[in-house]
Order: sequence, then structure tokens, then C-alpha cells
Amino acid sequence: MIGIPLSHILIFSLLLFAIGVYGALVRRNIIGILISIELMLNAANINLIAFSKYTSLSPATGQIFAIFVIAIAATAAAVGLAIVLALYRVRKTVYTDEVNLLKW
Amino acid sequence: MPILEMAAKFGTYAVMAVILIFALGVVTLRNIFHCALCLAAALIGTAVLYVAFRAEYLAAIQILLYVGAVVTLIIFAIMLTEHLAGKTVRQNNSQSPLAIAGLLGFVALLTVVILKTPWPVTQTALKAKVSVMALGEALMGTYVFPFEVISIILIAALIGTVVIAKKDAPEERL
Amino acid sequence: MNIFGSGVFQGMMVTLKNFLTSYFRKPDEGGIFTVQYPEEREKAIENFRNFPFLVYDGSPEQIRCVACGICERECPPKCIHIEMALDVVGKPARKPTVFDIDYGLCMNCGICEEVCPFDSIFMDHAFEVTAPERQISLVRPKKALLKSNEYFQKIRPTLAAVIDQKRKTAEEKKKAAIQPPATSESK
Amino acid sequence: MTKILEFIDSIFVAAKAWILCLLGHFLPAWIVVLVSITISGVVILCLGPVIMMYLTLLERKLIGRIQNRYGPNRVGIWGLLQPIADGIKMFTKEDIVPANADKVIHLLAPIAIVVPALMIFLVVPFGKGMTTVNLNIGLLYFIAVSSITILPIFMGSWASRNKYSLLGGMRTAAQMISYEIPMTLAVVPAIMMSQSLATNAIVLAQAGGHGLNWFIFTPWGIVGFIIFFLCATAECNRPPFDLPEAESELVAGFHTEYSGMKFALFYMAEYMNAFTLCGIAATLFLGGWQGPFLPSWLWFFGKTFILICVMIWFRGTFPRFRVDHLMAFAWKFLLPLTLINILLTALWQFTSNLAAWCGSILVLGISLWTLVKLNRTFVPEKRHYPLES
Amino acid sequence: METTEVLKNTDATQILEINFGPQHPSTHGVFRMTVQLDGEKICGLKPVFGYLHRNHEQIAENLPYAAIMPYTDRLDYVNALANNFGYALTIEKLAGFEVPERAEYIRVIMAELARIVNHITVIGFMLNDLGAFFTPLLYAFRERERILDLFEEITGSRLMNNYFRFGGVKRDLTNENLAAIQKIVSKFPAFLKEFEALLTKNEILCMRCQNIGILSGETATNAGITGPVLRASGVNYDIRKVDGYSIYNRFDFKIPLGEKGDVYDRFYVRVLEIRESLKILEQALTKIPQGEIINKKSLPLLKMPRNFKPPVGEAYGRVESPKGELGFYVVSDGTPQPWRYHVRAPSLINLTVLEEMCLGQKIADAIIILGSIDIVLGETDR
Repeated sequence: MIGIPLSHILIFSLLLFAIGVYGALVRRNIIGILISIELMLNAANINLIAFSKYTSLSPATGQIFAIFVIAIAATAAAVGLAIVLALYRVRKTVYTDEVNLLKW
Repeated sequence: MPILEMAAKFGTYAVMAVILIFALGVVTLRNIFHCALCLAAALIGTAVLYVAFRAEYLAAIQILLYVGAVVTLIIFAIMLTEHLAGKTVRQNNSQSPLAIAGLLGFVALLTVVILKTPWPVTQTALKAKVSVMALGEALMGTYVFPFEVISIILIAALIGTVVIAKKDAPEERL
Repeated sequence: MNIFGSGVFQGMMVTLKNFLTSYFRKPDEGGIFTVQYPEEREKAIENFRNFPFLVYDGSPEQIRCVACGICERECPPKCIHIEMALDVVGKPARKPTVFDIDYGLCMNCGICEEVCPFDSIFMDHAFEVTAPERQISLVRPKKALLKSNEYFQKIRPTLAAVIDQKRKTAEEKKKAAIQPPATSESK
Repeated sequence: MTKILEFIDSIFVAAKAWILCLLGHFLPAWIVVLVSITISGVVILCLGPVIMMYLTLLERKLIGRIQNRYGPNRVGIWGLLQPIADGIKMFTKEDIVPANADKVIHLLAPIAIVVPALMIFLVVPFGKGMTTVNLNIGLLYFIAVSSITILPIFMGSWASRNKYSLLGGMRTAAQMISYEIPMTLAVVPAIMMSQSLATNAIVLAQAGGHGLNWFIFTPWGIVGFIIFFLCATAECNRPPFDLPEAESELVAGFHTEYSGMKFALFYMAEYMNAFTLCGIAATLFLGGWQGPFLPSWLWFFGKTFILICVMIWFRGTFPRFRVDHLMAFAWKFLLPLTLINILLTALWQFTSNLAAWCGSILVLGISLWTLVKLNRTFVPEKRHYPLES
Repeated sequence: METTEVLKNTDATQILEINFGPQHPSTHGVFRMTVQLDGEKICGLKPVFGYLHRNHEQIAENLPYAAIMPYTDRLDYVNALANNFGYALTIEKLAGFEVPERAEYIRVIMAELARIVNHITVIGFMLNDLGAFFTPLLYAFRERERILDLFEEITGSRLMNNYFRFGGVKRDLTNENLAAIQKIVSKFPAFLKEFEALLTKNEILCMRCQNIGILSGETATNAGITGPVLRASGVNYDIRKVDGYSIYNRFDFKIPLGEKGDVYDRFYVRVLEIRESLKILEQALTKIPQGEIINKKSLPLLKMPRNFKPPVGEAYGRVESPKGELGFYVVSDGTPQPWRYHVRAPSLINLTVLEEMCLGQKIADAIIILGSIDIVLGETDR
């Protein structure tokens, strides 16, 4: 690990984040969007660990924030998927552009 | 054993590349089930990366929570909503060229910023190894308040999910 | 009141008992009762009936069957076929030339053994009847069905004894019937 | 005498060290490191399948004896070559892939299920100094890896496009998730008492008192062991929790559409899971490789062997749970019991042994009584059958 | 009902239609159920059978009366003696033969032994469906083998007995046979105790079987259900008591009734019925008189079955087979072959309520409910 400069890791997590954003913007399937959001949160996590490893004096803080981020991601996924299920039960579709009626 | 260090360095770069490929897979594949599996692979890849960062505890947590629970949840959702036949439908909406252009600009800007700023890298931190004991003390010591808040959020999400996903009782159906 | 896990625990004790007794007990008190078939065989049960066979006394020519056709008529699945033999003059000789049973059709119900007035057809013990291929027909010609009376006594001791006894008394009665007219003539 | 025992005890560790120093003479240092990693890797790779093969034979023999019949005894004396015969049969069997199945994932599922099963072997402490990789988060690694097995089962059931396997896949996932939580919580007391996650440290914490310091001889140890063992049987889909491949209902659950070598891989993963889970149960509660004078690895394999025989005994005796009973049993019965178990460990830690024993029996009695009262469905109803003329 | 129609009354995300096809490990024989599932819950079930139809009644109409007896073995192949008993009773009612005392006792003994064989087999297979990996089944088969060896000694074949004749039985019970029956009857309670210890109070079994597939007495009587399934719903109807055919009214035995009519009751009523049959066997073994075993008038029929021409008319004889009321309806027009021959199969009629019991239950229960009704496809499809 010693050989890798910090900037390489940051660029890597930036790319990962960009792919996540692209997925969220372009996907028609709601579950596809949720998956991309997971990817973005994951990229943020890598950044946290990299900074805690390379810069901060007490490396534990980075890891604890990463744990909190994972917990939040889990709750977001759970609630998001519950909404998707409820939507599917009523409208039988999972595609964002088909859910355009404000009332049903 | 300089060779082993060099091998480790290349190993890490290889893992990063693999993660990026799987991430691309997540975004572009047609069949949503394949996307979920690519996500799982990408997450396991980041767990391997954490091991390379000397954060084994977090790697285990990542596998346990992310791959074990979140991806399974996503797959459950896919199974419940996807018709067994799985008809091939256009997966991407029309804004993809616009999105790609915007993102490329965003990435270019940030890479310049990353390369320019002098990050305060301290040599001591590289050697330091975080033991699980230290993590436990920090979690229970300085960060006990966010720890409690997180548990409240988790319970709230739990109840919320159950209420939304529960089949409405017949009479108050819309 | 029995505690929550007691039923489950009892069940496990039963299987444990059977596991242990299978090592020590004799076959019918909970020991192992499997018979290693090709090497060891079950004790043959006398009254067991499988495919029918024809009985002859002495040599295959003295076949008991007189080709009367009762069993052919009474057989439920109609699997017996008999043709009467004609002697040199052309008169029906009381012997079958063709007597074949289609083992594929026969359901070994034992009715032919019951209705046969001449004690010539009985149910066999041989159950390992196989054919090399599916297509060849399972019709057994007369020569395959013929078995000696000694074989019949070997597989069915009690029944054979009764039948032989009956035939011997019938013989004496017939001989006695022939004798008296002869003695009456000689007087 | 003790010297010979010491020698036998560390025979494997000494053998590896000897090979390494032999190679060390004419190979550069870094290659020796690689060789040592490959040696332990190869040992696991061949240990896993061999254990699986002879577990299948052991199972068929034991179940045969429970049912008063011999197990397989035609291939080799006492059927010892039967696993090899099964292996050859599995190789030669035709590998059918259903027509509209998802080819890639259909192939990937069996591979993805064997990998975690093998990865758990890293953490199992076979003997003194014989844990393959002495991770300081050993147990957490074990729980994390055993939680991955849900994914390949999903892949297997979804890719074979068959209604039975889909139902089997959904049932397995629900069962695995709901039994993972009581299992993790049942492990918590053992970790607290040995103050470390590393499996080796847990075993060392149970040393001394010639065998009386094992965790199972404490109130919370017994409860923890029973819960852990039940969750272990549920985790590797063995009866009475073998719902996913319930022959009578779902034909063969998620591996209905697999044949030949792929089916063998599913089969191998199940048995290796059973072995490692029994190994971990022995490590956590039965004092791993602690034992008076026999070599340490013999103790470990002996204890795991006994636990596996108990699992096989379960298979021969119990009917199968239904899906909702399975879930209710995990969430409403085992989970509260594990939380109470953590209470018992606190009692054990801060009061004298005797007080802890009485206190815990009291607490256990009350909690069991209330739990049984709450879960009315588990208690069999009393029925009377009138005999009329 | 069609899937769309089912979809309306349940707000299920997707109705899954599954075929528990003729080729399935736990439908006792060739039987198909098309099941509509909402997740695990059953919202539609249609039994489909006929895969084992062998044209039994048409064959019987082209055969002389005595030649039909071996075919009746093939109806309910688990216990052939009950079928023989029914057919023999019907023809005796048609032709007016009396059956000598000793033959009546032999008939009752053989029928009760067949009932025990059937009940243990049913319990064994039902637990096999529950998932107990063949252990109770093999314990049951160990006892069943002993009785089947006895059948082989007496009737000539283990399953296809063909033992009853009009006006009596084909072969007499020798003293060794009686001693063997006595040995079996005396050793059976020990096996039953062990079997019950393994199963009756087993929590998992009770959880899986209690309050599942409840059949109320009233719907059972409306649907014409008979046998242990009806008695488990609490209705006291046993043909041995109602008709008192043959010499059953000389023995005192009780009829066990169930309380709720669920799968557990059907299982336990059969265990109690085995106990009652053992009681009958003990009484019959002590009171069996000497004498011939076939009616003088029908003796020549043994030799020349072809010219047996019963008087013109019809007869319906019924017997309490272990599955329910097994009836034979024979119309004769004076010729040696019956003009019309019909069998009332209890398995077929007990199957009509399968859907009503399974609605709302899970799939795993559908299999056990089917197992608890105890159908044999040979009898259902004829």
C-alpha cells in the first residue's frame, strides 16, 4: 500500500462515483437507479478510508464513518425497495417513465 | 522482499480496474438481474480493496452488510417485480448522450483539482494499523451519540418498510 | 404437562435405540433384517405361486396333460394356447402338440391350477424370469414348460404328496375295475 | 512419553517448516513465502472435497443403521470406495442446461457456492498452531463469508427458469437470512468472554482446568451452543430445516435443473458447510483442539465428527418444518433467547459461579415459559378421541 | 378457475401456476394437481387423474364371474383382500350362497390383517411426505413385511392375493398359520408404542399437521366421504357396524372418532383403528371353529367356473375397506358374464374435497393433505 499515492485512489473513487451518477441519470428501471445509488455511496466510502489511511492522525475515525455510511445505505435501500414493491403492486410497472400519472 | 511490495501495488491497481469494469457492467447491462450480480461483484472488490488498506474489520462488515443484506434485498425486489419471462425492454432513457457529456466535464474538472492540491500525507499514518479494539473504544467512546442516532434511524426504516410493503387490508384498498 | 422439547427428544431416543439395537439384536427383534440377495436368499415359501408349468411322470413323453382346453377357456387374460395331437390314423390322441403360455400376459392368478381336472398344470417358484431384449416374445413353448414330477415334489412337498396319493388310489381303482371283469370272465 | 505426544501433536506444523527451510536453501526469500501460502492452500483444496466425499458415505451408513439396514457396502469393503464411485458417476453424467436458462449464471452459480464454502476453511483452527490464516477478525470473517452463500443460491434458482427452483430459491434466502441473525448473536457471548474475534484466541481462552473451562460448561454456554447448533443446521439447509430442497414439495429446490458435475458442486458445498459449521461450533463451545493427552488435531476432528453425527441423527428422525414455522421459530423463539443469553453472560461475569448458575437457571426457566406461552402454535394441542361403538 | 379470475380476488403480485405433475416424488402414484399459488398460499387447485385407467369394468364385463376375482386384486393394490371380500360378498348376495362358519372367521382375520397393513403403509408414507427421511416408513415396512410373508404362505402371493371364492375361501388356515398370526398380533402393540413415541407427541409433526386441511363433518357427509377421513371429522359411520356384514357383529370393537377433522386427526384415527383391528383379531383367533372352508353348493364352481350362471337381477355389496366404503354393483342377465359391473371406489370420492381442504394452505400442506386422504390411483382410475 505504501507505493500508491493518495491521488490515484481519489481518481479511482471519482470514476466510480461518476459511473454511479451516470447509472442513476440514465436508467429507466427504478431498481437500476437504486443500484447506482449504492455504487455512489460505495465510492464515498473508499474515499473515507483512503483519507483516514493517508492523512488523519487517528485512523479509526475514517472507518467508523464508513460503518455509519454503510448503515445509512442499508436503510435507504430497504425503504426504496419497499416503495418500489408498493408501486409495482398497484401499477404493475417498474419503469420510471411509465409512472407519470400524479394520481391513481 | 521488494518484489512482494511491487506485486501488491500491481495487485491493488488490478483490483481497482476490475471494480471499474463491474461498475460499468452495473450501469449498462440490459438484464436487471445481471446488474445486481455485477454490483455484488463490485462490492466484494471494494472489500478486497479495504483489506489492501489494512482495514480488515471494515472489509468483513462490508461483505456482511452490503453483499449479504443489501444486494439480497435488491434481488428479492427484482424477483418480486420482474415477470418470470423478463421481456427485453429499452433500459436506458433518452438523456444518455447529454449525461455522458456533463459527466466527462465533471470528471475532468475534479481530476485537475485532485492532482493540483498538496494532500497533507503523513508518513506515520501509513504504518499505523487500526485494531478492532481501538475501533470498539472509539465507537463506544467519542462516537456514542451518532451510534445511538443510527440505531434510531434503522428502527424507523424497519417500521417504515414494513408499513409500505405490507399488503393493505382489503377494505381500505384504493 | 410435558416440557416443550420432550416430544422431539423422545423421537431422538427411539432412533438412537434402533441405531444401537441394529448392531446387537437378531433380525426380528430390531436387528438388521436385510438379506444380501444374490449371496444369501430368503427361505422359499412353499405356497408361493408364480408362472405355471406342466408336469410329466418319468419322461417328457408321459405328459399328464390331455389337451382338454379347460384351462385355456378359464384363464382370465387368455394367455394359454393348446393344439390337440392327431395320431397316425387321424383320430385325436389325448396329447398336446402345441402348449404355449404367454408369460408376458400371465398374471399368475393360479386359476388354471384350480380348474385342471388332470393335475397337470401347477404354479412354479422360479421368479427370476428374464429376457435379453424387450422385443422377443415371452411365449414359452411346451418344451420350456415341461418339468418332472420330482421337481414338483421338491418345490411343493405337501401338495405333491396329496396329488400323488390321489393319483395312486385312482390307479388302484382303475386296475381293480379292470381285474374283476377279467376274473368274472375267467370263471 | 510427553515428548512423543508433543511430536505427534505438532507433526504437520513441523513438516511444513521442514519443507520451507529445505526450499529456503536454494530459493530466494519471497518465493518461499509464496510456497508456504500455496502449501496451505493445496492442503485445504484437497482436504475439503475428501471430507465431503467421506461425509456422504458416513451419512448413508449412519442413516442406514438407524433404519435397521446396512449402508452402502457393495463398492469396496464396508463401502469405502462408494464416494469414489459417486464421484466418477458425477463426472460421467451428462450436463443438461435447460433450454431458456440463463447460460452464464447457470454455470456461475455452482462455482460461486463452492468458493465461500472453501474460504471458511481458512479460519477453522484444526490444531495447535494449525489455523491456516490467523486473522484477528476470524469469527467475523466466518460470519461474513457464510452470509455470501445466499447469492449463488439465488443465481442457481433464477437462472434455471423453473418454477420449482424459483420457489426453492426464495425459501432458501428467507431461511438463511432469518437464521443468520440468531447465529451471529449466539456467537457474541463466546467472543465477549474470550475478548477476541480470532478463533485461536477463543480456543486458548477455554484452556486449563483439564477440560472444565470449556464454554459449554457454563449456563450461557449450553444455551449458546444449542442455538448455534440449530442455526448451523438451518444455515447449511440440513433437516429438520431442509426446506429448500424438500423432495416431497419442491422436487429438489434450487438445484432441480442441475445434473452431473454442477450438481456435485452444490452437493459438495452443502457438506463442506456442514463440516465447517460443526468445526466452528466445536471451537466456540467445546474447546476446539483442547484435550488431555491426545494430539490436538485429533481432538478437533473427534469433536467435529461427533457434532456431524448429531446432525445426521437429526436427519434420520425429524419431519420438516414449514416455511412460516421456520421463520417464526427463528424470529420469535431463537432471537429473544440469544438476547437473554447475553444477559446470562453478564450474570456469569459479575457474580460468583454458584449464584450465576442459579440465577441463569431461574432466568432461563421464566423466559422459556413466557416464550412457549407466546408462541402458542409451537405447542401441540391436547386432543381426545372418543371410542364410540 | 382461470388465472385472471383468480388474480381479481387476491391482490397478489403474480399468480404462479404449478403442475404437481404425474411425475412427482410425493403424489402416491400417477396423479396431477394444477395448483395456482400466490407466493406460498394456494388459491386454486384442480386434481387431474386418469393416468392409470385400465378399463377394469369393461374387461370384467367380458369375463366369467370367477375370472374377475384376480382383477379385483389390482383395484386397491395396497390391500387386495378387502377388494376380494367386497366382490365375493356381492356375488354371494346375488347367487344366494351361505358361507360356512370357519370361512367367515378366516375372512374376518384376513380382512383385519389387510387393514393393519394398509394403515401402517399410509402412516409411513404420510410421514415420508412430511420429510422424516424414510425412517418411520422403514419401521412401518419392517412390520408390513412380516404380515406380507404370512399372506404369501396362506394365499400364495404377497399382494395379489386372489384368495376369496364365492361361498368361502380357497385354502384353509393350518395351525402354523394361526400360530404365526398369534405371534404377529402379540408383538404388534410393542411396535405401535415405539412408533407413537417417535411421532405422536413430536412437536414438529404436531405443528405441521394440526389445524391443517380441516374437513368439517357436515361437508364430509355431503360429499359422500367414507372411511377414516369421515370418522376423523367426528361422524360415526363404519360399515362394519352399520351393515354388520359377514360376522362382524359377533366381535366387540369400538370406532375411534376425531375431533377437528384435520390432518393430525386423520393420522391418529388410523393408529387407533389399528388397535381396534388387533382386538378383533385376538377375539377371532380364540373363537375360530373347525369345519369346511367352502359352501358345498359352490364347490363344483371351483372346477367349472364357466357354467356358473347366477339368476337374473342386480346386487350391490359393500365392505369397509381401509380407505372407505368399497361397493360392487353387479347386474346379471343369466349369462355366465355380468351384464353390468361397477366398482364404487372410496379413493375417487374422497378426492373430491381435496381442493376445498387445500384453499388458503401452503404448498407443503397440500402434499400432506393429499397423503392424509390416502388415495390409491389403481382404485381411483380403475
